[in-house]
Amino acid sequence: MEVLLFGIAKDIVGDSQIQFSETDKVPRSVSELKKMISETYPGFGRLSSLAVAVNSEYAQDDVPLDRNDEIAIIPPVSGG
Amino acid sequence: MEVLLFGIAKDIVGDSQIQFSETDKVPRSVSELKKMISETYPGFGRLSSLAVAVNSEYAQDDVPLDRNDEIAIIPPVSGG
Amino acid sequence: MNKKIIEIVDIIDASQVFTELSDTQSGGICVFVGTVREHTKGEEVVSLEFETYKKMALKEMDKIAKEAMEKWKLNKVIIRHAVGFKKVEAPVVVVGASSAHRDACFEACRYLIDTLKETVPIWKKELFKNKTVWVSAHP
Amino acid sequence: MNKKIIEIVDIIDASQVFTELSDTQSGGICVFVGTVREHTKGEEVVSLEFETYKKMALKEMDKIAKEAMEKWKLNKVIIRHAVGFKKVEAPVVVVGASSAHRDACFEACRYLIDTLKETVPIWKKELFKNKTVWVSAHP
Repeated sequence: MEVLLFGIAKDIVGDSQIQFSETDKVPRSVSELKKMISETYPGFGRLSSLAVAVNSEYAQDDVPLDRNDEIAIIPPVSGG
Repeated sequence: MEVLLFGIAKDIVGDSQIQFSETDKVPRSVSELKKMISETYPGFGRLSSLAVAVNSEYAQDDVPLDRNDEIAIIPPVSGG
Repeated sequence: MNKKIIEIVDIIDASQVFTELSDTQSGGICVFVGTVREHTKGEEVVSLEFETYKKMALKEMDKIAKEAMEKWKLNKVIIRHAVGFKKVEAPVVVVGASSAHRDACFEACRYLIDTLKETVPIWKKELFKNKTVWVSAHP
Repeated sequence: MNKKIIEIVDIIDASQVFTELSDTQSGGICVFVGTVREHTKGEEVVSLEFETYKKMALKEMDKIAKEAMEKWKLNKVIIRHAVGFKKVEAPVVVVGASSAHRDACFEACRYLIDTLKETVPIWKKELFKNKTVWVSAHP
């Protein structure tokens, strides 16, 4: 499973994606993913907000994750 | 005394100005001017509104008129 | 560059307005362009004709721009109106403002066009196939 | 011409927007352009860098345009955002709408930029002389 990173999320992780290999514990839902990355990278806990997109749509905490989904961390947006 | 006409005021009078010669009765105030033109040209009475400008500024009814003033009839505006 | 552009012109080139309103202190530019619509109350408009009492119109436009600059924190303001015959889709008026934050330029832009339509001595005649109408002249 | 223009581009040319939004049924066009300001909270900005999750950003921009077209009677809508490094005064976003009457295009234009800033996955980094800041990232 692969999770895309943008903006400050890239700086926090130091990479443009997070890989969960088959042998890792893999997050099964949006809320699990948020919890796991916040534990591994405390910088996420300091953001104003943290959203997740599944297949390029905002996804609520209870949305399940599949390894074939396109998953992305969406830190606070600031376009315009 | 010369009164400039614009828009529908020109159509009502059939000219681009009204001349008051020395021998005519000359309007001494904005209200007198409005009264006189409405009597002579009933079309003015049918307009949504009727304003007068003295020296290119909107003038209230009690403003006196001098023959050296630049006087204009301002029918309902419709710019934009 | 002038902070305030007030003009009555024969032909409006709307493409230049953002360059005219741009400056280093502005984060937002809001512009309204009024254009000739093909239909008015279901009737097909052939063209519009705009006439003005130019000296007074420029004075009134200048007042509106000044008032807007007093009401809101604006960096630049433009009010430009066209006169003469205008075909469908032609721009007839451009108003706009630039400001540090977008609230000010949006509110000012709306104020500029609303007030212009109420006070500036410009008259619009609609030319239909069989008649002409001075807009707003009659109740 | 498309009724809805949704784009993410490297460089914005704001001068073409009125041509893009023009049509025979519109009497008004309202456009907002967001530009790079020289100062943020008193500090001098050298440049901004915009990054996007493009696939999702285009989807979200499309949703906003659709919502606006449902809420108001609009003829055309544009949402165009730039990415990459932007210097002071450069346009970074253009939103706009055309409509028969001006209420609709003004309200829609404001809605487009307000909603874009809330939901579209685009991130802005401010580059100052001695530091860089991801805007809005922290409380």
